Amino acid sequence: MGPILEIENVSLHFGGVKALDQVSFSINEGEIFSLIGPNGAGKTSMLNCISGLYQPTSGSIRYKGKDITDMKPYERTALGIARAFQNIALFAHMSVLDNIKLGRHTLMKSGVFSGGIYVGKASKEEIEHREKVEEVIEFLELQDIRHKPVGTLPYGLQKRVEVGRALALNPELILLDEPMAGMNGAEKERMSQFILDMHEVMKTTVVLIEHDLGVVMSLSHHIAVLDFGKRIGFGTPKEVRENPDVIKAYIGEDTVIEGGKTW
Amino acid sequence: GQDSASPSTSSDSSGSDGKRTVVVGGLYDITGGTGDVGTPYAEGEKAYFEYLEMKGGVEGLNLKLIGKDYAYQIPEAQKLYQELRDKEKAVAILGWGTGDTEALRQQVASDQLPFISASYSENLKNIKESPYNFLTAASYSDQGRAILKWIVENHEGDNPPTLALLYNDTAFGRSPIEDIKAYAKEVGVEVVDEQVIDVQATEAQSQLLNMEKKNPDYAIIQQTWGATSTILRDAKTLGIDTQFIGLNWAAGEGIIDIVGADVAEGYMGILSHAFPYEDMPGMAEIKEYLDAKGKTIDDINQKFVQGWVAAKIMVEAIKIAAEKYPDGDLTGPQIREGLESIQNLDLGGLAANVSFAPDNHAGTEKIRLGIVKNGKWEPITDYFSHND
Amino acid sequence: MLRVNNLEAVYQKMILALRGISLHVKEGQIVALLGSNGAGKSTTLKAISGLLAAEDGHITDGTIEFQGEIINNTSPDQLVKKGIFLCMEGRRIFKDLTVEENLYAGAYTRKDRSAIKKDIEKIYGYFPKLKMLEHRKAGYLSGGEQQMLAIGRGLMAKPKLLLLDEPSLGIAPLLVKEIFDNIKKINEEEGLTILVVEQNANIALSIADYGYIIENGRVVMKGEAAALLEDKTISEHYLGTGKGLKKGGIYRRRQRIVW
Amino acid sequence: MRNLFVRECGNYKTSYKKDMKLFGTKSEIIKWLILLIILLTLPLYASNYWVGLLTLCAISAIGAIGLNILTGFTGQISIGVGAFLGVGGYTTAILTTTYGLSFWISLPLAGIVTALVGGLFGIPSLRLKGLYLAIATLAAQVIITFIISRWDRVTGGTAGMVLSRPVIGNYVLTSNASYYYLTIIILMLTVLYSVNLLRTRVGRAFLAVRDRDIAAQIMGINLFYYKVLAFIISSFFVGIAGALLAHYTMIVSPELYNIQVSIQYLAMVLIGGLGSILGSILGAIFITLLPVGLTSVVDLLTAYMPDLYQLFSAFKEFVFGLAIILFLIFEPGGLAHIWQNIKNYFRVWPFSY
Amino acid sequence: MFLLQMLINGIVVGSIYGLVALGFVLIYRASGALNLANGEFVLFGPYICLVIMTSLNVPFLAAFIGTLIFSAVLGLVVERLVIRQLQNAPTISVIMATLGLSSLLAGAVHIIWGHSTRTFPPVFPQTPLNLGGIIVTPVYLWSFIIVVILLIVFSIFFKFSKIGLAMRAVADDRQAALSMGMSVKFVLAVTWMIAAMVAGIGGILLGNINGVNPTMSAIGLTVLPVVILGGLDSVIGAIIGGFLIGIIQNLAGGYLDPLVGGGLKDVVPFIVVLLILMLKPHGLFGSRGIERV
Ligand SMILES: Nc1ncnc2c1ncn2[C@@H]1O[C@H](COP(=O)(O)OP(=O)(O)OP(=O)(O)O)[C@@H](O)[C@H]1O
Ligand SMILES: Nc1ncnc2c1ncn2[C@@H]1O[C@H](COP(=O)(O)OP(=O)(O)OP(=O)(O)O)[C@@H](O)[C@H]1O
Ligand SMILES: [Mg+2]
Ligand SMILES: [Mg+2]
Repeated sequence: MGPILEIENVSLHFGGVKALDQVSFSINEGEIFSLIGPNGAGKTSMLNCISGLYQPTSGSIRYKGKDITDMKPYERTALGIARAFQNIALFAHMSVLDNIKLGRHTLMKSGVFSGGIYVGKASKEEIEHREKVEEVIEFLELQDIRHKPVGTLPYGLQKRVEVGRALALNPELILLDEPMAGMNGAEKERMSQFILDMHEVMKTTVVLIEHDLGVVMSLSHHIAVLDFGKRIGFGTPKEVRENPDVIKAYIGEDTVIEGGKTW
Repeated sequence: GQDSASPSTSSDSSGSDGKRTVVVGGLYDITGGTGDVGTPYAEGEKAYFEYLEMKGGVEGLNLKLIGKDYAYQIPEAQKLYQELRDKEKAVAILGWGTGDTEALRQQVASDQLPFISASYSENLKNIKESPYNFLTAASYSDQGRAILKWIVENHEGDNPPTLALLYNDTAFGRSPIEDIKAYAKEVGVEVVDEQVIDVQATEAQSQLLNMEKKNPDYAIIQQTWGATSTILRDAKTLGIDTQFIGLNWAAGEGIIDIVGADVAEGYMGILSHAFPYEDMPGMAEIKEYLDAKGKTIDDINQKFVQGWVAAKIMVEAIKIAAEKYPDGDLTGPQIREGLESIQNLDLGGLAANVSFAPDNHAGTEKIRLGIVKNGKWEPITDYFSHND
Repeated sequence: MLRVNNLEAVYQKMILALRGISLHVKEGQIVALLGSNGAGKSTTLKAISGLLAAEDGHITDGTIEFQGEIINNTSPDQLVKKGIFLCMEGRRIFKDLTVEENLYAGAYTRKDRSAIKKDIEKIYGYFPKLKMLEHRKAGYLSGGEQQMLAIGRGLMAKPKLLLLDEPSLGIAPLLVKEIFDNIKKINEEEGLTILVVEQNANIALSIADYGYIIENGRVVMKGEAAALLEDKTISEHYLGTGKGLKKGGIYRRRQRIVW
Repeated sequence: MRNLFVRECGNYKTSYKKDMKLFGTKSEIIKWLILLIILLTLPLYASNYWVGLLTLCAISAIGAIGLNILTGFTGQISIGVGAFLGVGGYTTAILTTTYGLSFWISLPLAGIVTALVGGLFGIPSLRLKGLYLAIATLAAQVIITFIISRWDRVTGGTAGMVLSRPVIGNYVLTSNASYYYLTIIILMLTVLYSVNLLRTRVGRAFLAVRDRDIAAQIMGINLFYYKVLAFIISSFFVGIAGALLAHYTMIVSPELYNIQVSIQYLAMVLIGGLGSILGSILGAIFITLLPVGLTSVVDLLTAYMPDLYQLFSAFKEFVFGLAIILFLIFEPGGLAHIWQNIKNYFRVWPFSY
Repeated sequence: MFLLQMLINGIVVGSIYGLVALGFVLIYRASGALNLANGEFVLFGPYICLVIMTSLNVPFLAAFIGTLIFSAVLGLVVERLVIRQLQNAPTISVIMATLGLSSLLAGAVHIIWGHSTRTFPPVFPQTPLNLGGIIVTPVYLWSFIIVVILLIVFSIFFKFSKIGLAMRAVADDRQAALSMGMSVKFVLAVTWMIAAMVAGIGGILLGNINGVNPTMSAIGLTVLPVVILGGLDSVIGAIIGGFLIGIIQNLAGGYLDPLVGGGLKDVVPFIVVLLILMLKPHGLFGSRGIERV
């Protein structure tokens, strides 16, 4: 399968800070792709460029062959790019159900008139999409908490709801920024399974940022490594693991990499 | 539902003493933007009703004034008006400002409640549009015309007199402007400048500097005390020698208090009503009332007199109506008839005598002009009008 | 030094988050607090540092004793003065303040103003990245950089008891190791007592003297750190062997039909 | 989100359709029917005065719902409602008086014109947020009233314009009762519309924009569109309220629409409960009737101590402020929350502890 | 000359705006809220000053200091009884509470001092100063001097004091500030005290210009354009914003009013502010809200 996303010479500067410096890589359709690197390397910034929150200083981003560099964030969402954030960005006062329903915003149609009148079109649509939302809820095993306001949930569950919200979009490309931060081994395994399911069952392309190398190595097909905004490594897990630059900057000489046990 | 348009009072409003109850509603500004003058005015109105009661009341009537503070918030005035009309069963209203009087004009017409307010807007003279509004003093336009007449008669110098108009951007402020300009043209006074100065202004230098460029001989001020004081003080600061003349709300004791005798010296103004310290026959009643209350004329001011006079005129009308219609409850239209039959009511010099007629709701066109001398207002004319 | 007895806490008068937790932290120790999501770890730390009220939470039963004194109802600022400092979950750095100002904020209750400057340099020594970002507004830092700042801020306070809530969150592996090494060093050199909440049980237990595991607001297991590390149920649950799930280097997909 | 009609209890729903119904249970339907009957028969037993007051409450409620859509649901504070009421009022005044249009046509037009003006002043929301936006709406207030008072030829300037009551066939809605019916029906339509809107796609987007605009963008929500849309919908209702008010009081003048009015409306939604339709209604009633209640107290006191009238009037202002503060301190969730608590209390009543 | 006079007028008038705006900025910095009762705080100052002057028969300066003390107490009481109770409430509730407060304080002023205008005995020299053809009233000159002094004092204060840092931290994240050992109560109390004092000073100056009367509190709303022009959280912004609005008003009054028939003085600031905000959404000196994901 060909590339779904092509990053070409993307740079991003904030004043004097070069958060990204001439970064290029491409992501194949249907794969699990990981982005790793030390803190402040520019991983989140890269996701922000892909989802349109930041405008690259130079370079271009192509999605399915189409240049999306200048598109607005919501336009990219409509193309099927979804995202879960590093710092949880849920709507704290809304229920889990409503949060996930929001993910379906672009797929729904009701507007000012039909929504206000409700009977007829809008209600049919609400019910239809409610079914889809329930599927996501079931997939991520969130049944018990569907009516709870997300603000009161523990950190780990909130992370899961966020993934759910992104999934509800029926995305072709899903960007996950440290979805397993703050989880223990068992929980990480569960999240890994969800990601695998996304990949295998839903055929979604997954871009993953994660510091747990065990998880990264066992999940990903390809990995890009950033440091100080520059791409210092790229390839399969094996290639990356053996790349001396990567070892020096990120992995460390004597690190044992094993599922959930990275130290 | 009931017919809200009927202002008639409920059937058994006459008390056990066989007297007919007549409720007059009052709308006051006590805590609002014009509270400084609204409070003594309201006191004057209430005082007159108390005075009446002291003197044994009106034969066969149980007269009551029920007044409420609307804080110069017009929506609030509308609410209170409904309350007066529906709950208190008022058959006539003593109102206050221009904004609320205008806002209620249509309503009082359809409710048929006679309405006397402290606003002397020329609009209210129009019987067709405002069939239930009455003016107890010369309208702002007539005040302006009278000033113009005085200017024409007293102007010294070779060139024709020039005039500026200073007002604020409210219904009150703008009310007389067009009329004054029209009349000025008629009598040959040139209006060389107009300046809008906000009611709350604490400085008006740009406006006064602009005015100074035109160097008018006179400037008419249609403002309340605050902005008037600002104008006088800044004019003094800038050394402007135009003769300022205020309409009735821009005159009064407050100005002198605020800017000080020094700055106020020489300022002229319309005296629509008498000052308590003036020796007028009409003051006797007020003094009697104050004595009974253990107060003196130092406790009241011109606005008190103004309120007193408004109440007195309303009561006069009620008396006439009560005589003419001895049976049943008094209604708004009957009181209107009463008002319309008032002829040359002598107010003992507290204000110009008033007369109304079915085709004339402007009680008078007469005013006096006064000037500040040694920290005190002194009349320089007797009651006169531009028609004299 | 710190003794928590049978602590119960509720949020919004109805959500019972702690159901009788008891802990004991001895002077000079590092104690690890483990447990899955929603177990009540953060709530325990918030209760100790008096910050529950800010989230509409209350202690309903039990006591917290610090150096022999009951501190249940002491206000947070008093507690900091007494020497208890919490590095809150989720970084909570001051976005609009610069990195340096954030560090100064950490030293807010300290009296020895002259030593502060020196200590800031020391923090920069631990986290060279922060030195580079000294005058940047903290809100613009990356997730991991913010986490470093949060820890640095905690050290600036020079507390007697430092409470750390998931210090490794979002930190790159090399640095995690460094941070924990540093924590151990500070503990040993300066005798700082530390109560640390971690998801990365391995690393937490490796530096800790003692560990507690809580679930559903209760302590379900406790013991010497070394012993816990060896415990089988623990490694299955909290360390995540990953072994049973692996299949050819890739996690086995759950066997269930979806969509 | 506090929702007017959704009752969160443990009853088991068999389908999503049922789960999403406005009036779930039979007893709920009966309850709402009773309320409806009470509202519709009110003029039969309430005094004329009260019918008048309730009309004002209903008009304010329409405006407050409008403002709540903007402020409560979308998180954009507006201090310009007063002026938008004015736009509605003046539009209908001009259309009916100058152009002789029927009230029934001019009413929706007033809403539409206000919506457009509101949308225009919503454009700064592209860049402004929070209090900066709030003060920008204050600018709308100042600019609009300035234009109204200066556009003499069309608006009659500071003197204002006179309107008449609406007519159905040959029947003029002069009486308080007839006008009450008009406003209460429009209020009901407003409530129904907004409750529905807010529980569907657009409403969720509004909430998302309010809570976290960046995340909302990533959910595919066009921030600018929804922010301006909120201004438009909100202003539409405010415009309708303005038009209703204008025909009720039969006059429009610039002084009627000052900043105090804006602030009062803000008070309504805050006291009532941000983001609650029911709250908007309760808030409108509270802010409209509190001064009335206080006036009665003042009247009562004055009857005994007539000389202290001035003092009592000032006291009214004092107590008004105090009431608001006490409210916020003891019930930050607003009236809607109190209502919820009362309901909860009675639902489990025999068994409550 | 005309232009110069307008400019100078703008600056001196603007200095009072700046002073009142400063009150807003202080509260905003510590709590992120707009203090809608600021106008009433302004109102209390001159009344108290007058009471002290007339009842105790002390010179102006003593009364001035007495007023500052009273204002501080007022600020403290307000913080204690109202703001502190809302510690965990959303900002908008705090704003609403200040609105209630404004009504309450206005009511109190009406109850205590009635409605009539009171005037100060001449404190500042009455004769206008003539600075080479430009005429300035001494009161305004004084307010200009005071504003400049306050500007310097506050800049130093925020730069170097711990409280200054704590204030910003508290506004940023209250819970985190608590965890630093900052007493939110103390910080808020100090802020409200200072804000009330600043407002009191502004009020006394205003009172010396045109007497005191309850309508004076309107200045609270009048200066809102100033506050956002400068930036809600910027001390220097408040003051420069004050000057700018003063100048804009006077220039509009001087040059545009004659063209449109007047009345622009109060509208133009809003139009200008609206335009500037479109370019600088956080005012000229306000700090940009940071939003990272
Ligand atoms: N809006 C911004 N303004 C200024 N600097 C920024 C901004 N966004 C990011 N940066 C800087 O860019 C660099 C890269 O940040 P980014 O968030 O992409 O890192 P990251 O790789 O995601 O790190 P982490 O693993 O810690 O989350 C950091 O040094 C950060 O301070
Ligand atoms: N502010 C709050 N309001 C209501 N409930 C809360 C609040 N904070 C936490 N809770 C609840 O209290 C329980 C314990 O939460 P706590 O945050 O202490 O868990 P934790 O062990 O720290 O989890 P994690 O590892 O995800 O951080 C959870 O069930 C959570 O839903
Ligand atoms: Mg990141
Ligand atoms: Mg936690």
